[in-house]
Amino acid sequence: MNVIALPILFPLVLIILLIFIRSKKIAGLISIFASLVLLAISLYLLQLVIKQEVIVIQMGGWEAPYGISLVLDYLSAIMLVVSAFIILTISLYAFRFIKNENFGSRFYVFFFSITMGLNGAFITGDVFNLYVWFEVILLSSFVLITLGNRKEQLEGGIKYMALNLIGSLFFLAGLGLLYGNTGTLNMAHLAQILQDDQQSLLMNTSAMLFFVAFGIKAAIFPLFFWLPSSYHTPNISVSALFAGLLTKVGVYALIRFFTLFFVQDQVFWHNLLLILAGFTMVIGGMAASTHYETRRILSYHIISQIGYMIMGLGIFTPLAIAGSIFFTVHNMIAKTNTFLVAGLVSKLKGTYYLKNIGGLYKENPVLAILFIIPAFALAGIPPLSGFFAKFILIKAGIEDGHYIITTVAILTSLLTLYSMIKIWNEAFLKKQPESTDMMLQSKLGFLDLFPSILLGAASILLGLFASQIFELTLNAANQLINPEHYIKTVLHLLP
Amino acid sequence: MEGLSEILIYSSFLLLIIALVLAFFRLAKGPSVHDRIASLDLIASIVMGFILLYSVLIKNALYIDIVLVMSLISFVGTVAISTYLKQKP
Amino acid sequence: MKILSIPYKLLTFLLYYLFKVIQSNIYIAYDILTPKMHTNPGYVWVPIRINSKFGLLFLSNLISMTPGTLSIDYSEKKNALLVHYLYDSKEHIVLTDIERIQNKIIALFK
Amino acid sequence: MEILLAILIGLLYSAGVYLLLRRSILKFIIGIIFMSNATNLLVFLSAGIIPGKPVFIGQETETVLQTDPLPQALVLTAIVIGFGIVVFTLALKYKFFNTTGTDDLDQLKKTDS
Amino acid sequence: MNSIILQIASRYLKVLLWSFAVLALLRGHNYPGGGFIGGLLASLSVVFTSLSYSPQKIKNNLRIQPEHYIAFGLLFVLLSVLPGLSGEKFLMEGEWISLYLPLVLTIKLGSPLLFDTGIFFGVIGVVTHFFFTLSTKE
Amino acid sequence: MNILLVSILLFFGSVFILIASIGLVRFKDLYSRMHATTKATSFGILLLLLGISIYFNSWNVAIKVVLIINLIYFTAPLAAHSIAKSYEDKKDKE
Repeated sequence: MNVIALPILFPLVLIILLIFIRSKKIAGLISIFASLVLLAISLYLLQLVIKQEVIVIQMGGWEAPYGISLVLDYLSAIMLVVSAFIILTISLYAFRFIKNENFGSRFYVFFFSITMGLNGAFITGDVFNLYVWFEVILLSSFVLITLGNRKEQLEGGIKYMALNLIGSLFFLAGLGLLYGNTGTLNMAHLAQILQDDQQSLLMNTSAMLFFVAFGIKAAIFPLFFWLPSSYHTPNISVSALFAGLLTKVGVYALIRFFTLFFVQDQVFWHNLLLILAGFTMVIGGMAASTHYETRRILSYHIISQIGYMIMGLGIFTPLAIAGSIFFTVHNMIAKTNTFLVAGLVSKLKGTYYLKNIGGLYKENPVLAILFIIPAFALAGIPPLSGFFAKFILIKAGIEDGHYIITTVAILTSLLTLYSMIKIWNEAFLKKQPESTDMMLQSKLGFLDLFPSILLGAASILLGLFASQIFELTLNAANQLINPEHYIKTVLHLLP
Repeated sequence: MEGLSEILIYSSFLLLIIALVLAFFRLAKGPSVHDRIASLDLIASIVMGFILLYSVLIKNALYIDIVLVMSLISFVGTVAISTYLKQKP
Repeated sequence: MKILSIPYKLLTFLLYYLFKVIQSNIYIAYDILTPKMHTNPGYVWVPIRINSKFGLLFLSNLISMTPGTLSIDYSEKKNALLVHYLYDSKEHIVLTDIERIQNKIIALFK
Repeated sequence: MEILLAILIGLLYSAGVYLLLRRSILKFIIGIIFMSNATNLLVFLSAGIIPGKPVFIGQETETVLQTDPLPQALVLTAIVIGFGIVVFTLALKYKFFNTTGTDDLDQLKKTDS
Repeated sequence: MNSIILQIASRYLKVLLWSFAVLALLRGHNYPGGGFIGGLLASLSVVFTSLSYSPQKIKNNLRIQPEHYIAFGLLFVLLSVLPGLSGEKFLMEGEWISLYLPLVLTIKLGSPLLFDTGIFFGVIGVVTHFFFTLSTKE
Repeated sequence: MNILLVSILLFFGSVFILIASIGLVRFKDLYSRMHATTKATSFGILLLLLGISIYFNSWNVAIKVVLIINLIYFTAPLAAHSIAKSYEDKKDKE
């Protein structure tokens, strides 16, 4: 059973190994190989979960409410697999493109420490342990965002630091109140206690503190300002990593907390979540359509897409939660892909400003196709993954009678389509502006395009095998909505 | 006999509190930064005295280790701050 | 015989140190607690005859702990310690006092 | 004792928030330190305080009513993490000051808009 | 600070601080102390030495780089986890060997001590790394 | 009798720390203040530690007490020296 700790232990081994390796090339090769192994481990774990539903180990042999427990259920396993896949593609991408930077093999060390933090956050079953993993992610992302020491990076790093530190303080305060009220921090035990507990004011305070903390991490509507002003500063591989994985951890924690144990005051919380989801979608989409820098447009898009995931949580039917998980999976893949393609475009043209780019369709049609797959997936064009994700969410919204948010979601997808078409028009169809004709790198090899091809193939496959994936996410959603089995397995109450 | 010693111990707490107030006075007033460092050093010693007296009061020798570490840390801190002051013009 | 003499020397030295410490404390307590100030501070360079580095450290610490003197700086060029004194005594009294301590330390490290 | 500590926590939070609203980055970091100390105290207080014996497993085995030791362990971890984060932010601020020569949060406009 | 007296003192204080650090590490399981405090004390010795000479000089003459200290620390943490992985045991369950030193103190060696040692080295690495980045120029 | 001796030692230790504090406030210049703080404080702590070691009356405590006394008498003059030296250098620069 101890095998479920491997997603944490394996990156730890890699960190130790990579500290001693100076050569970028060797470090890159090791990281590619290691992320393949990580993907294999995650797939094996998903297989195990499909067989056994919930797997638990107790750290140090202490029984559940007292010790830290690591729990693997459907949601965790799905997130593990997707994040391992994204880590594989980014390490492929970084192997090609990080060699010109001045920061040596340091990138890979923190890359794997962020991986360790993510995997730890996905499989832990203890609130304080989740806090620790969040801080691991936070510290390594600080280092990654300022790696290279350029001026804008330091500035973006300070902005990123400021709000995220306050977020983790909120997390810690909420945790203190939660412990003071219930006397336990094990998630399953908390769920058991809070199920039959009457609604008290302090409980809502604690839930609100957690909501603000995770909201900052996930960049929900009033708390998202750190994201667009910091995500476009670092190296594009780091940006892609953050865009694909970091905000989703916040979403994961929100889903976990608000389905497992903050379920008493459903009317208030679900209305709040729906309203904020609507605002997040609309404002992110509108801000994205006003900008002309690719990374900035994509950063605002992240915010806009977070709204959909929160919307699924707000509707709170099995179908909606399944849609939310599906959307998260699709979004992680497509979002990373758009960032990677933007990086490739800037490799060709030397800039991210759309006004200075043009004529890429004629120069490099393969790149154009690679861009159009995730862009249409994000906008929700039928055969691709985004369509099914949005379709499930909208269907769940209509079934449950939330017409306003459904309308907003549909309108926002038009906004997304508009800004994607804007990028397409400006970068690919328009003629190259005369003034800024600087060709840095005229050709992209197959290896440069390979990570995007992988991700694009994944988007298409998600669309083609949508029914199987949907079944998986529906299982996860059912497990989340009816957590009795989870609670009993963790607390050893099963016969 | 017991009463007298108890009075003595409690009054030594009082003395230390007065000493703390005086040291804070110098910390606030101190014309130069070096005066402030000296008073901080003294405050560390006063706190060490508090810990020792408290360990007598609750009859537990566990707190002596804290004094051991604290004397070291206050020393290195003093040296660090004075070094820093020397670097800055 | 030599081995036996070291602990003896160390013991006498420690007693001397303790005596100096108590003496200096009484001086300073008297000075602080009486309303009238007797202080009239000044500086003096004290030449050093000790070769060993540990002896130098010892001497500087001891000077700081004896009544009315505080070692401030060591200059390699002059091979001398800058000593600050508190009382209105003649400089040569401070010098002879420190000279006595130096002799003791030299005897200890022989 | 609990009330005293609660008042202290409130004071620390208000001082921290005040410092967060200043323009200097260094003051911002000091504000973060204040708030993280207040939060640590809050977690520490969440188990209540039972004065008397410190929570150490010693030779004496009689069961006395002790304060719940778990929040203290949590606070210990949180302090360590906070220490690392504060050190990192200070290093970041130092580097930022070296490259730009400014300590003013209002000057940080390059990455916005 | 170019004080020769402090430089002489740092040589003796180094020995003292390292021995205290190891002592704090060893007694840390049941008494106040442990890896974090021991690591802080040990890094204090590096800090004090480099303050009394000059940080730049000490940084150039370091035998083990701070990052390698961190790596060693993580390695020890990993080693403390491994005994649980092998058999039927739970992850990170303590394995104990009692060791009676001829002195008064008896030391119980176990995998939690290994974990503590990992924290010890990690803290040394982190503190010295940040100290040198803050006190030296590139 | 024992406890009385202990409390007297503790009392006088605090008195010496208080004296150091008064000296810090009363003296006119930095060096004089340093005289007060180094000597009186370390002596005060010495008396407190002596009281503690008599009170607990065990080897374990006595060893620690001897260690702390040595440490304080080793470090207090050095701390004073470092403050005084940095002050001196600063004065020279001006």
